[in-house]
Amino acid sequence: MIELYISLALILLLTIAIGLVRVLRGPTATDRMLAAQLFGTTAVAILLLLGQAGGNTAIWDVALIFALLAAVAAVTFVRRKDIDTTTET
Amino acid sequence: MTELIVQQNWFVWMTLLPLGAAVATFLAPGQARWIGLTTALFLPFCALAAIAATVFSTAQPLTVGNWPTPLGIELRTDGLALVMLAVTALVGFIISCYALGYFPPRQHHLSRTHYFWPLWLFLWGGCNALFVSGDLFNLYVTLELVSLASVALIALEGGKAALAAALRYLFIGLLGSLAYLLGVGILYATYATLDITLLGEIISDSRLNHAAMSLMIAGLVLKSALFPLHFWLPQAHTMAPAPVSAVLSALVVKAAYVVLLRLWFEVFPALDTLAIGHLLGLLGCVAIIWGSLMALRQERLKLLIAYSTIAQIGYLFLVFPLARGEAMAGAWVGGVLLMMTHACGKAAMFLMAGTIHHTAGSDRISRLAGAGGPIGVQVVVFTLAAATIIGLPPSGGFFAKWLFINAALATGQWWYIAIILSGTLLAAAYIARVLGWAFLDVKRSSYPVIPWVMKWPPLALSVIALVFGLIAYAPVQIALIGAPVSVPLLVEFGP
Amino acid sequence: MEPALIFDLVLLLILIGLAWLLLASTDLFRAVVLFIAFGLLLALAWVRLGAPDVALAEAAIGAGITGALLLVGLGRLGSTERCRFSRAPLTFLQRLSAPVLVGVMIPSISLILLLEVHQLAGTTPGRQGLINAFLDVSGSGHGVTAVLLNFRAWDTLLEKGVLLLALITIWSLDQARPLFHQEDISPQLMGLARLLLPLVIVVAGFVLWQGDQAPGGAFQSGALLSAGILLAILVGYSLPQRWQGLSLRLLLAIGFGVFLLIAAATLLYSGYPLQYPEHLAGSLILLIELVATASIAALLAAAVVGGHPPDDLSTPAAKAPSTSGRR
Amino acid sequence: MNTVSLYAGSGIILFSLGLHALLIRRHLLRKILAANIMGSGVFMVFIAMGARGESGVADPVPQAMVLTGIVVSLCFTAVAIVLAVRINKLTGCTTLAVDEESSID
Amino acid sequence: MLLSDLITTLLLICSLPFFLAGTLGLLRFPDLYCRLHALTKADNLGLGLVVLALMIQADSWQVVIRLLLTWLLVLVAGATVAHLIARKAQQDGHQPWRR
Repeated sequence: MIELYISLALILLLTIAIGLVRVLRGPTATDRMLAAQLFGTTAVAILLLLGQAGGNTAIWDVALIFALLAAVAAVTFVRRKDIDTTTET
Repeated sequence: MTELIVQQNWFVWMTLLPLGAAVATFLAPGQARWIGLTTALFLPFCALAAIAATVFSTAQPLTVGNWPTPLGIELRTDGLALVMLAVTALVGFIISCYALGYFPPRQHHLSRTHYFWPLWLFLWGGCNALFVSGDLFNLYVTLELVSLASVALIALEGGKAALAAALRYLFIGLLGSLAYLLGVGILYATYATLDITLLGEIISDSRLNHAAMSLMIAGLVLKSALFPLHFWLPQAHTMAPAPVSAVLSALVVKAAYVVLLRLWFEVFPALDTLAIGHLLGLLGCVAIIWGSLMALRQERLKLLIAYSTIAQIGYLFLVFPLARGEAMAGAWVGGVLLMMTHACGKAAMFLMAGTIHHTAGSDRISRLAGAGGPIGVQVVVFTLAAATIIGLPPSGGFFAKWLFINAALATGQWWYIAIILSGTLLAAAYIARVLGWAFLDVKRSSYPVIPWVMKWPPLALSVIALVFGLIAYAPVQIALIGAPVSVPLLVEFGP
Repeated sequence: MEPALIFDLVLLLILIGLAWLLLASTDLFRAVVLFIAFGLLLALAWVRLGAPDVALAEAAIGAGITGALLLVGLGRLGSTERCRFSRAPLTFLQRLSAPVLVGVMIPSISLILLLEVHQLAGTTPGRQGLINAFLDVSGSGHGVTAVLLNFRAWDTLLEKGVLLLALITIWSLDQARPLFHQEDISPQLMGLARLLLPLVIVVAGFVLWQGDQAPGGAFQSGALLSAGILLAILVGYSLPQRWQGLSLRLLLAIGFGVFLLIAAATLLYSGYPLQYPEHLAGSLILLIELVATASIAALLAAAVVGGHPPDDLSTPAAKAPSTSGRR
Repeated sequence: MNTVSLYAGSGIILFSLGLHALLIRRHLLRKILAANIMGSGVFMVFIAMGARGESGVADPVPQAMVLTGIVVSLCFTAVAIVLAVRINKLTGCTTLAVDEESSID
Repeated sequence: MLLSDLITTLLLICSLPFFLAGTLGLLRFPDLYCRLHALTKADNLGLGLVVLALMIQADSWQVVIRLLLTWLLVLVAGATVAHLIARKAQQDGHQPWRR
């Protein structure tokens, strides 16, 4: 089972790597922020799997904190008026 | 009662008191001046008590929380720590007095006065914690405390150049301490201990340890502004308010150097350090010549003093190639002595430059023309402090250089003698240039009145720096308590 | 190869790639987003290395404070390298130093270190044994907490000082300006905040409480709380004016202050700073952790706000950390 | 090739990348990011070294040191950002190349 | 192999397409609003399945509650953030993609 968890975590990690392309490509700041949001969710899933694989529930606390704070960066982004969100770079 | 006083570990109080006072000044900004001055008044006595406790009884180094050393953090009361604590207390006290006048209570720049005291007390506490620390990681934390406080103090002036200098200093400090920290990590990985004494006993001569040592030394050299890495110093030291410049030049640069001395003589003596020692010595030589030449070219007094600091740092690094064999003790004592006298002399000079800036409105050297009359005290201060920096006979600077020359003769490295002598001549030249302007026969309009706290403290400091040579025996004896060098010295002491 | 090793390899490759990309990126917003992603993955690396304490801290900081700090900073700075002044021509030494440093020094240092560091894989096992031996008398059941608050408490004391010092520095530099516009807070956002804030407080309390036995502790809890405070600021809460004076300062300084007082008291009592009496060790550590959590939360949130509260209390209040997130 | 040296090596690479960028990048925020990357590299070396214990028990001392280090570097980051914003407000610059002559007196 | 292990394996494997779809959607969809759509739907279901799979392995109610809480938080945060970003994008004048 442990191999399964780790392999799945590995695949999720690879999806993050692929998702990075969106951060790089943009084209707008909003797209990049969106990708970061997806990474947060995926990282939570990876942490849950790693916690199950390692039998260490402290790792789930890390996942819980990620879940709690998943919105903070994005909300900061949305609430700041001075970040240019539309220009394509 | 006396027992209570003697039994106290005063050197620990010297860390706790300024930090506590910093918190107090933060909480009660209105009372900051009095809290700060009381602390500054109290600390020299703490230093005396700490020295007395070590000299007369047998004050042992202690570990925090009384845990055995690989586990706990050792706080040391060896000579180096004690003399640095004492010099810091003395210089700090005088700078605090001066700051009372420099940051007057009712100013429209209210915030400056409010923030100077907590920041300065944090810096003081951080320096004291650094001097007594015997643990590599703890040294990292104290270095960061000191450098963050310095950044804040440089930025206190508020102008754009000051802010840029502060930010540059922040990056430099971060870079230096991260390099240092990586070295600490590698050493911990090999030996699972951070204690300086234990590490010095078990360290072996391996390539990995050499890599760790190079990283740590590079980081600290950056922080103490040795020649090719000095580029941040002139801006940082001149853009700050005068008391801050004095603190930075006198104490902060020395903090990194003290760590370097501890590493070199207590952690890494088992390693083959010949090449690195010569490299540091070579850079020191270049720093002496280049710093003095640059000082000679400056139009502004503060910049001149800052470049003179770079040259003096060069002298400090001569310790590393010179301290070998039987000259070990001589060079080490010379380094410590130079550190102490330079702290006093340079602080006096920067304070004086601040007073001149305050009165003449500018610190351009040409504005000093004819200043010998109206602000005679300042010129006297400058002359006395300059005697120390040049290394004229009664001053401590003279003895330090004397010891260096002895060590150079003993180890047959005569070229260092040439460098020391030419550095001395150059120093005399740039000092003479300032004095030449000051004693020019020009009638000047009257200067504004200088508050006495800005007048007399620098004089006291420069007198201390000057007579240091006459009383050098006592501090040297204290510095040699528990020193990492054997003591067949003091034969050739005294010309 | 087993999947765990491949996982590590991929993780590290992504981390290094991210570092490279974000440092080379021309668009600064992209760099900041990449840095947030870097923080996420770094937390995964700490988990893989068996350091959940550090992972917790990284999660609380990386997901909350750093992102907000950088985004706010970026918003205020703007992302182009502009400068009104022409640069002074480089001196000879400066010209020389760049290629020497960048082209020769850095690669050679890293190469030497990389070649040497593999020797370390098998040597000394560390200090687990020693720490476990003393864990019973340390007043804490968790190794990292015991090291932080007892064996090496001197470091932690000074570190709390660095935190307070950083805040004083920030206050000395600037006056706080409103972080966000007050208008148009959408009801969904308010709802999210109303849901999250109590949960943040509960989880922070949980993290603090379990720090005695398991990964967690004052800093992680404080960082989490500060993210909560930030969220409260984001949805328009602000600190009432009458709290912005001494009470705010007290809250900011209490963590370091109490720690210092305990150090002084133990120094007077036993001659050793921070030598807790054995029967009191647990309670003293708990006390330090409690006040430190409160201070850290306030300090970090105030650091993001980035300036001292307005001196003149008659002007409309600038934003300062909200206490509403703390109760 | 084992996990520990893999992570330690990556830590050193991160350190060098950050060092390189800190020295040559000019935008202040980028310098700040570079310093953070450098710090992360150092911390990774620490944690990797702490993870070598037998039977998977990690050494708590490096973890405690890294926690302290993270706090310190966070402090420096916060101060650096405020300083950079201040400089930007006064000069309009986002780099350190402030002209130095104009502010001498 | 136990029945619970089998179910866990199945659920985990089922969750995979959702994550992949989320990532691919993020990459391939033509504009911001479509990407938003792909991301929220697929991703939350993916995480939901992972949580479900791990809940079957759980040995106490406490663990189940923690897992559920994590999932719910991600769900709520994801939904709110998606809403906020879409609103902001609309305000800032992002044009929806048209064929």
